[in-house]
Order: sequence, then C-alpha cells, then structure tokens
Amino acid sequence: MLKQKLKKEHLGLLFDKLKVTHGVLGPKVENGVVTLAEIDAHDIPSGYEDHQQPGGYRLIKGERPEIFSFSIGPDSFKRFLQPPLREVFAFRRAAGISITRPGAEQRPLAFIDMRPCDLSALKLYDRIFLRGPVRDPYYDSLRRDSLVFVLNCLYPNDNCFCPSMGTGPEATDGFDVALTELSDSFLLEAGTAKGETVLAGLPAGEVDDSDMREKGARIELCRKRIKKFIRAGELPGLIYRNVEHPRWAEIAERDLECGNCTQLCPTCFCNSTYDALGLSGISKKSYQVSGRRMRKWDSCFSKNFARVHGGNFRPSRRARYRQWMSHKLAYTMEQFGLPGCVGCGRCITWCPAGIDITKELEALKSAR
Amino acid sequence: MKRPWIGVFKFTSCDGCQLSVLNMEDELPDFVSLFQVAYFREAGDMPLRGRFDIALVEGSVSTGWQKAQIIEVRERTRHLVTIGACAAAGGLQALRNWADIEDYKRLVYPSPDMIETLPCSTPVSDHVYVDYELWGCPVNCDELSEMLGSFLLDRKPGIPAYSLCMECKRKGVPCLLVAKSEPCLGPVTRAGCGVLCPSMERPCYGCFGPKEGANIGSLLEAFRNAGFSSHECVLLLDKMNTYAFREAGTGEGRF
Amino acid sequence: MHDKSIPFEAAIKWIKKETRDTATYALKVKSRDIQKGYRFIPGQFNMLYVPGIGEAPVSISSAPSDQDLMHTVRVAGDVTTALSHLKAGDVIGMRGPFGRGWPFEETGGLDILIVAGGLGIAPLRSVVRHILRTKKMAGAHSRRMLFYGAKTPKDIIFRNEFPRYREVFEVLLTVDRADPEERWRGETGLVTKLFDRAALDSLRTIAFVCGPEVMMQTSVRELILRGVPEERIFLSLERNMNCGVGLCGHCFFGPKFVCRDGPVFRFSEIEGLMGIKEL
Amino acid sequence: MKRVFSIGYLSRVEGEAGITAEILDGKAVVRARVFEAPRFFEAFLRGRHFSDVADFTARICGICPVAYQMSSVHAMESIFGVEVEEPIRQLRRLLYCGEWIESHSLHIYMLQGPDFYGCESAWSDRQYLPLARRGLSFKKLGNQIMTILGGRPIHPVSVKAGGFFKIPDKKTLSGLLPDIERAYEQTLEAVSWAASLPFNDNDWDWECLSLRGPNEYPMNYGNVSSNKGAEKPMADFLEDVREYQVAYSTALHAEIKTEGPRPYLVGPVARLNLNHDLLPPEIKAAIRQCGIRLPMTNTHMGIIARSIELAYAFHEAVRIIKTYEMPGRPSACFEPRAGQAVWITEAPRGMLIHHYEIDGEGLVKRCAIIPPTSQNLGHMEKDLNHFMQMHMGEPANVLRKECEKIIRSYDPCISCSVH
Ligand SMILES: Cc1cc2nc3c(=O)[nH]c(=O)nc-3n(C[C@H](O)[C@H](O)[C@H](O)COP(=O)(O)OP(=O)(O)OC[C@H]3O[C@@H](n4cnc5c(N)ncnc54)[C@H](O)[C@@H]3O)c2cc1C
Ligand code: SF4
Ligand code: SF4
Ligand code: SF4
Repeated sequence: MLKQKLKKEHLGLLFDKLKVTHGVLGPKVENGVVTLAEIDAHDIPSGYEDHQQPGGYRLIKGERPEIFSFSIGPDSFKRFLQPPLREVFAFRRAAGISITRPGAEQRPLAFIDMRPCDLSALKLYDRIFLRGPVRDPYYDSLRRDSLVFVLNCLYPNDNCFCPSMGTGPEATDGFDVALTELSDSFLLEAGTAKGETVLAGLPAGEVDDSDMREKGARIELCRKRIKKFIRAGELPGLIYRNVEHPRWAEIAERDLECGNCTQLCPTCFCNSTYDALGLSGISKKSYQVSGRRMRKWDSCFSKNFARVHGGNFRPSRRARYRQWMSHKLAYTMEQFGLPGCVGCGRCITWCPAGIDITKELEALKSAR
Repeated sequence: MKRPWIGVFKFTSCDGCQLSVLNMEDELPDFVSLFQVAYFREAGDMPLRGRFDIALVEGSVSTGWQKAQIIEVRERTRHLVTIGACAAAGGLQALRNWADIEDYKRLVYPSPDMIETLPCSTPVSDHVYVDYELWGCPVNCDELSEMLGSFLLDRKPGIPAYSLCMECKRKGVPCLLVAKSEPCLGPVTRAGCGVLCPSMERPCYGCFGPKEGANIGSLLEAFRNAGFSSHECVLLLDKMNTYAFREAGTGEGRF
Repeated sequence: MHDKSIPFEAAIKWIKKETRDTATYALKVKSRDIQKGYRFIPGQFNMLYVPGIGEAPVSISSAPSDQDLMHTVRVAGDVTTALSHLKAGDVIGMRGPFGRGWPFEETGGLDILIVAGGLGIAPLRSVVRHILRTKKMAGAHSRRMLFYGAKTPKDIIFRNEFPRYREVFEVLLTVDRADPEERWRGETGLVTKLFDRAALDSLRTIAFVCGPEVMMQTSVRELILRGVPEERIFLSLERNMNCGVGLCGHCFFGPKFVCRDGPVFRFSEIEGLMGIKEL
Repeated sequence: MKRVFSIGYLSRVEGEAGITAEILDGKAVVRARVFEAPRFFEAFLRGRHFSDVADFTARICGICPVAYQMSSVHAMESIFGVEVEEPIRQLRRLLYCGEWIESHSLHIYMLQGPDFYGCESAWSDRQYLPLARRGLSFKKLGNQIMTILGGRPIHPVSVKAGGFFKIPDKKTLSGLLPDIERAYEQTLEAVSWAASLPFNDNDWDWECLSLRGPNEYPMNYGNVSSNKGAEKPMADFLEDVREYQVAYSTALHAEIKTEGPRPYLVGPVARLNLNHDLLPPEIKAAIRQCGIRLPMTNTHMGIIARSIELAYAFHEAVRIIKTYEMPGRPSACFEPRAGQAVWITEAPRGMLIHHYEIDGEGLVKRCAIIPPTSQNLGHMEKDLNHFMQMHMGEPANVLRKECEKIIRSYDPCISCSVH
C-alpha cells in the first residue's frame, strides 16, 4: 500500500482536502481538556502535555516538539458514530400508526487522530452494530462514509495500558490511513483504497528505510513509557473464577455509580430507547399521540437498567460494578470475539473516585 | 378522554416551581386544554372544592397549619406529585433543621413570639403518601411536561434517577472534578437540569437532590483528597436539598 | 429486508380474556409483504409497541401453523396496561420475531416433557399447539408430557384448551393453593411435585421449561436429580429488554444476550451462571 | 356600626396572603394578613461563604431571582472593592431586562390583566386568550434572555461576585435580536392598550422612592430618590428606614423613620415617576401619544407603568445586544476581605435592599434583606384604607373585588416579603 511523507507545515493541506467532503474531527482544547471536535489544523493543541492519574487530569503547555504532543482526552469516536442522544423515528398514533425516520442529513466524518486503542474499539463497534443478527442502520450509514486516520502514539499518559490489550501504541490494520509523527514530517501509510485516494494529490515525500526505522524507534520509545499493565492472558478466567470475591463489595464502597466510566469508555455501548413526548403531542382523544422515539447512552450503573416486573436483577452497587468490569474484561470476548477493554485508561482518569480497573483486577488475584 | 382535574398547591417555597408551570409557555395552551385547572392560586381565582385527579404540590411543610393542609390536599387527591426541592427535601429553609429555631426567630423578627413555625422544614413525603416526586430547584419544564403527559397516558414518567454525570458526559462537558479538582456534586446529584452548571464551568451544587443510591461518603472522600475540609464538605451538601443529602449520606437526618 | 429496528403495524383481530390480568391478543400484520415473509418458531418473541408508551417483549403463544398470530400478555407495567385498554381493531406496532426458540429438531425419538409455571405456559403453548397441529411431529416422540403449575385454579391460563392437549399429552396440573369452593381435583403444591407422578425415563427425556426464575431453578434441579442430561434441558429466560436484537445491553445474563442467544437456553450452556446472584 | 369582611386567600399574586377590613364608625382599617411561612434566610446565611449568597438569596423568590442575585453580588463587590468591566455591567443589565420582561409580562397579562375583563384566570375566558397569548410570547423572550445568560430563567446559575461564571459570545446573543425587536414593536403598541384600561379615581398625597439615574433608567446603580425630598446615596439609605413587625403578618413592614414615620411606595410607578426623563425618545413619544401624564398620580396605574417598562426592557435588550463585545474574561479576580455594605437594585417590584457584613474569611457575619413588597405593604394598606373610606357604602362583594384588584395592581410578591 501507498506510503508517503508529508511535511509538518503541509498538515493544513490535508485538512483542506478533507474538509471539502468531510467534517474533520480532531483534538481541540476546551475548558482545560483535550476534546474532540470539528477543527482546523491550527486548532490542534500542539505542545500541550496531558498529565493523567486515577481521578485526575491536567493539561499544561510543555516542551515536547511534536504537534501531537498529547494523548487521548475523554472523548472518542463513539460520540459521533453512535451519538449520546438521537431520534430513532417520529411516531403518530391515530387510527393507525405512522412512523417517520429522520433524514440522513449528516456530512461524512473524518477522524484525524484516532489512536490505536480507539481504533480497536471501533473494530468492536463494527462487530456489534454491523455484524450482529441485526445491523444498526444509523451506525451503518455513518460508518460506511467515514474516514479513519489512525495516529500512532508517541506519548502515552500514565493510565494507558494498550500493550497489555494488544491494541497499541501502533495500529496494524483497520484504518484508512496511519499517521506517524516523525521529527520533520508525518509518515502516511494508506491502509485502504479509500485512504490511498485521500493521499493522492498531497505534496508527497519519498519514504525510505531510515524513516521506517525512525517510526519503529519512536513507537518503541512510546511503548517503554507505558507504566500500567494487566495480564490479559489470565482473562477471562480470572473474572469468572472470582464472581464472589470480597473485593467487589469493597469497590462498591468507593464506587460513586456516577457512570462516567461507561459514558467515556470507547467500547461501552449500552443504551436505552424510549418515547419522548410533551403535552403538545397528546390530543384530547385518548388514542391520538405523537412524539419521538429517542435513543440515548445508558449505563449498567443506572439503577433501573436491569429492572423487570417483580424486581431488579442487579439491585446492589456491588453487582452493578461487577457487571461492568466483567463485561469489559470477560463477557465481550465471548460475545464478539474481541476484548471489551482496549487499554485506553479513560475509565481510570475520569473516575472521580479514582477507581483503577487495573488495580482492581490485580486485587481479584489476591487470596480472598 | 375526560379532562382530569388538576390542582396546584403552595406550601413553604419561593413560588418558582409553580412559575415553571407557567413557564412551559409553548405548552400552556395544551396544558389548559388537556387538564381542568381547578385550583391554581397564583394563576387564577378559584375556590378550593371537589377532588383532584392530580395535585402538584410546591413547598415544604414548616408550620402547624400546613401539616393539616397537606393532609387535606392528600385526601382530595388521587395522584399527588410534589414539584421541587422544597417539597421533595424541605428546601433551603431546611437548614433550620440543624439549628435552634428560637435563635433563628430572634435573628429575624423583633417580636419572635408572634411567629408560629415548626422547628423543622420537612418534605411532603414526611407527612403524606406521595405518588411521584419531581426534583429540582426549580423543576425542569421538560420534566414537568413529561410527567404531566405520562400521567395522561398512564405510564411511568421517563425521568432518570441516575447521576448528573451521565448527562454531563452525554453533553461532552469536560469533568470539573477530575480536570480542575472543583467540588462538583454531579456524581451524587440526580440528572435533570440539563447540566447547567458544569456547562457554565462551575461545579454542580445539587439542585436535583441525591440520585438514587448516591454514595455521598465516597464523593466527600474525593473532595477531601482535593483539599476540602470536612466542614467545607458538609457546607457543600447543605444547600437546597440539605435534608435529602444528609439523609442519603448517613441514612439519617444528621451526620 | 424489513429494518428490524422499526416497528411495523399490526392490527388486533380479537382479544380473549384468559384470567383476571391476562389476555390473549390475536394480531394481524397489516403489510402484506411483511406478513408473507414473517416466519417464526415456537419460543421466539416479538416486541410489541404502543406508541407513546413503549415496547415490551412478548412470546408468541400460537403455533406457526395457527391461523392467528397470538400473544398472551399479563398486565405488569406501562405497555402491558396500555395493551389491556385496547380493543379489537386497534393497531399497535410490532417488531420480530426475535431470539432462539425451542429446539424441535432435537426432540425426535425422545420423550418430550414440558414444564410450565404461571404465564410461562405462553411460549410453550406454541410448542404444544405445534405438536397438536402437525401430525408428523405427533408421531415423532415416544411420550409427551405437560406439567403445569399455577397459583390458584383461577390463574390457569388456556384452561379450556387442556382437554385437547390431553389427546396427545399426558397433562398434569397443580396449583399452589385452591379454595374449597373451587372444587379443585388436581394436585396442590409446586410443579416439581409432579415429577414423582410421571415416572420419567430420564435418559430418553428432553425437557422444555418456562416459568418464574425460582420455579425454573427447582425444576432443573429435580430433572438433574432424576438423571435427565443437562444438554437436554431447555429454559426460556426473562430479562429486561429494550432493543430485542443485541444492541442495547439491557438483557445481559453474564455474557449472554437473552434476546439474541436466548431466550431459550440449553441448561448446560448457562449452568455456571444460574447460581450466581445478581448476575 | 361595625362591618368586617375578609378575603381568605388572595389569588393571582405570588405567595400567600389575605385581607381583613374593618369599618367602625365610618372609619376603615384594612390589613394585609400575610401568612406565608417564614424561611429565615437572614439567619441561615450567617456563617455561609459569600459565594453562596447569590444562589441562596435567589431562592427567596422564583419570580425575581435575578434581583436577589444582583443586589447581593453588587453588595459583595462593594465590600471587596471589586471593579467590574463595562461589558459585564451591560450583561448584568441585560439579564435584569430578561427578568423585568418575564415578571412584567406575567403580571400584566396573566395576573392583573384578567381583572379588567372580569375573568377568573388568563385562560378561563376565550375572549381574553389573545391577550394571554401575547403575554406568553413576551414572557418567553424574557425567559430566553435569562436562559442564554444564566442557564435557566428561574434561579440562573451563572451569576457570581465579580461577574459571571461564563458569558455568551456575540453570535449567541444576536440570535435573539429579530424576535426581541419584533416584540419591542408590539410592546410599544401595548402601551396604548394599557393606557385605555379603566381605573378608579385615586388621587392622594403619597410618597414614592426609587433609584435614580445617573444617566440611565435605574437597575443596578443610582441614588435613592424620592418625589418628596433629595437624593441620597444608597449606602446611607438604611439610616432612614425602619423595619417593624405587625401581629397579623409574617412579613416585616418598612417605613421611613425620619421626619415622622410614614409608608412609601416603590416599584414601576415610583421608578417611572422619578426617571421618565431618562427613557428613550421613542418611548417618550408613545407615552405622549397615549395621553399618559407623568408623573402618575394614581397608584393603581401600575399596569401602565409596567407596560412602559416592558417596552423599555425590550428596547434596552436590543441596545445591549447590538453594542455587546465579548470581554476577555467573564469575571474580575479579587480576594475577599472584611467589611460591610448596603446595595440596592431595582427588582421588577421596586427597590431590593441588601445589607451584608462579611468577616475576614469571606463568611457572612450579619445580613438584612428588605424586599420591595415589605416596603410596599404599609403603603398598600394605606391605599386600601383610602379607597374604603371613599366607597364604604358599597356591598361587601364589590369591595372585596375592588380591594383584590388594588392589591394586584401592586404586583405584590408575598414570598419575597417573607423570607
Ligand atoms: C423473552 C421474553 C418473553 C416474554 N413473554 C411474555 C409473554 O408472553 N407474556 C407476558 O405477559 N409477558 C412476557 N414477558 C414479560 C414482559 O416483557 C414484561 O412483563 C413487560 O416487558 C412489561 O412491560 P411493561 O411496559 O408493561 O412494564 P414496565 O412498565 O416496563 O414495568 C415492568 C416492571 O418493572 C418495574 N419498573 C420498570 N421500570 C421501573 C422504574 N424506572 N422504576 C421503578 N420500577 C420500574 C415496574 O414497576 C414493573 O413491575 C416476556 C419477557 C421476555 C424477556
Ligand atoms: S474499560 Fe477503561 S481502559 Fe478499557 S477501554 Fe474502557 S475506558 Fe478504556
Ligand atoms: S463535571 Fe461534575 S457532573 Fe460533570 S462529570 Fe464531572 S463530576 Fe460529574
Ligand atoms: S448542575 Fe447542579 S447546581 Fe447546577 S443547575 Fe444543575 S443540578 Fe443545579
């Protein structure tokens, strides 16, 4: 596949080209945090460093010479491909039922710095929403037209553990184009024909062996900087063997059940669909109602998530936390053949109580 | 469909929640055509008579005569819904519950003996059975409309009992607690306001009361780690929903 | 193909009240095209939709060969209450059929034992009627048994159909309790009590079980005690369901999607999960 | 001969109050019984951090929370010596316009309006509906202004000492312009509608107070001025006022104590009478066209004053949005320090007086809050007495109705008065 280099000062040209056809999503600083938004090349917060720890995040202007000098923020592709709240259809019930689906008015999306961990999550999303018994038409249409630029990582944060999950810091497949930031330029490697088309027409530099060596060395350096790891080889057995471990109850004491982890985890996909209506949708004739059927992100931490007639299947916080972690680290593999955790560390950073999934996993190993 | 009779009642409060009914401007015409507004002092001159299919009750119970009145409202009402933090949790005025009421009277009134009031301001549910509580200081108009619509259609209102953080993350607001160590009550506060404060870059101060199963102890631990004293932590909870937050924190009214 | 995330219209043909809180609804899919392509197997369910209220998963209680597509629903909450206010001619939304049904293909040459508790009879009625209606199937089993337990005689669903079932099945009924004036002549006690009455040939038995979770657990225990192989015990589980097609996460039972991998499970597949509390 | 009658529970006013009237030997005594339950704000504010005060005092009133936030943050800034940038001042004024619009249109169209048409409520009569709808459309815009600036119209969340937590950019604000401009035209027309309403004669010698200028119609700044005397800086005004308690009311009353205790009027009529020269020419012209004579002599004509102020608030909102440039930061930086201050702003119902004493830690040591309705209660009773005196002979049900109307013309906010 096509490989070429792009001078750093030409990054804007890539944006210009993409913007003609796509909404270009990339990193931007908002409120002291790197978030994902439609951006221009100059919005990239180059030179910023993010310092992450369990329950903590700080962005500072640092010394790193790279443009992509920071790691991941809270947001991921899922906000865009499977939005937090969307209309499934509008309904009207009178003598019969009429259903109107919203028009697909959205521009195709280009993700400009999807990281390897998130790319793995995207692969999982594809399995869930495209390869299951029923395909999600909304996701399908957006995903089909989107362009994925994976950015191989140079600077992990202290909560990253992608090597443990086999998802990073380098992406090997599943992208349209892979970017690696070298000292003087970007190395662009097309992964699909779609990717090649995008590269065509950009001012291209030859790629030689030394570039490939530099890429290797940089990624290797990144790998060395990663501090956290889990023994993924022990999964899912470790979880299955320890469903009644006393640790679950201990975590429940700290667990806020705020749901931040599930909302930000790039693989969490739980959602709820409901009929939204206001008074204006109700007519005086009791059988006439109109409204919108909405789908929103939900979470296994919501107390009523597993509620049925006669009770709640997971009434305790302990059970809900266990459900979450088991789903991430054990069930997803069984359900979709891919790990449910990609090692991005978001759930660790953005947990206000600082609960660290890797530490909790370690604790499950200790004697009961 | 028979138009259900609705009554709007006020106890100790700021009137903001009943004003929210009038603030549903776009839906007000539907409201008055779908419901028979049979009692709503703030909006109309109607005698109190008959029975109500649904009553919206604003305000906390803080005087002796209110104790009797809320029982009367309950007896007249099929489906009693409280609106707002005062009715659900006693309101800001429940701060008196942790102080001496006689001191309070003296501080405000030249002749404190002329003032009749109870030592505590309490939620409606401490006095009568409540069918549904709509939280918020003030309630959110969309939730109000959802609740009224659900009543008409005989279904449970689609109003979440989970945390504000859920809404906050859906909205894509960067977390203030994690990124700025600001004492945000989001993790223990019920969703519903539409993430007003974090969107304004200020920490949530808990208008919508404790979410179901709020883990107050753990959040305060996080605040202490961020450098807040225990006293400051208590003051953070001691706002419009002080009574409910303290109860959620310890399972009882007092720490 | 019809998009399975969008409900289609189904008209209520008739409603039959079964018990105090349960009724059977015969539905007719309005679109010819969808109706033509609509195939299900017993044990599968549909999502029934009352716009403005919501959706509920409901098993199909008729056989594929039945003329009418039936659902037997008990009032439990919003949607089921709204359904109970409807009348023949009204239109609701429907999606389906979803899930894995009962494995008929495995029953050949075996003794088929159906164990139902309460409303759990609904998806199993589909099986019973299917056997009743397809002559070929009727000869396929060496023995057919139907054990059914209800709370009181008044709660027995499809009571008037049991005489017909008896033509092909050995039917044993039990109730938790019966008032004297009801002149109940069957058993009283739990369904599991019936296992002693039937002298199962355990190695030749294949069991389909559906009912409240506790009832299923004790039934399975009894069956295993009597030597019925775990691979031949099938259960239909109930969980909260939102999408019905494996995209929402509400129905997880451990790693299983009840909507997609079930609702009918082979006991040996879920044995490890059954005993875990709050899974 | 003694006649006694009462109104148990006033409707179409905020909060809970009734009236008792006694006519004994040709002399009338009317009392406004306020039985709203006290909440003890001044007590529980003690010991709280100054940063809680704006959010707490907002809860005194759901109809005019912005007023409480404005009086309290200005008081704090005065204590801490904080200078606020001009764009922030303007945004605060805009926020206040939102509240005036909301509160005035609620009062004009939903609360008092029905009185002139003999309806029980704004929607009980088909004939009144167009007016109700017009009122709602104005009110909605007021709410929208407050929502953009404060997140929500009731108890907005963006206000703090020093400025705002977050401020909107010009584009967001400008989005409102077309609707506000249209509404302004309509409110201007509505002034003549208000002027055409029938009023009882009610000319007597009364005193009214409001903030005055210096060069703009008063909201957050000004001196206290009176139709009877000289102007006074707001910091000194409390020296002239006394709050006292009456047995039949949980609301304190306020009166001027210097030179013989006497009640006074605050609110739109007072404001207009003392500041009409500061109105923009277009509004002045409209006033002239409708034959409204200023200063007003009839205290019951509040609905006209409110209609004029409603138009003004829209006019002002347009001006502020058009000239707005987003400042670099939403709020000034400062350190709290010990001190005390009085601040008065013009709530929709009149002067709202806040007095705070803060300690070195930034905690409230003492505070006093005097809402406009507490100040008006005494005047209202005097006004009712005056009316009774003249109409004593009428049947009780007529008097009852008329008394209620008079009270409504004050737009009293009982919840505020008892806090
Ligand atoms: C595969 C499958 C097959 C089924 N087949 C049948 C069948 O054939 N016949 C049949 O009758 N049923 C069947 N069910 C059960 C049926 O789906 C439920 O009874 C139905 O979903 C209830 O829906 P509802 O909207 O009426 O109740 P809901 O309103 O959803 O309420 C259900 C229960 O949950 C409680 N609840 C829900 N949400 C909340 C909340 N937020 N707060 C508090 N409590 C809450 C309610 O109080 C109530 O007890 C089946 C279920 C499954 C999964
Ligand atoms: S479980 Fe945590 S670390 Fe793993 S993918 Fe999700 S957010 Fe990232
Ligand atoms: S800002 Fe507050 S509400 Fe939002 S995620 Fe953080 S803690 Fe939760
Ligand atoms: S974020 Fe919290 S404090 Fe702010 S409005 Fe919402 S509930 Fe109230």
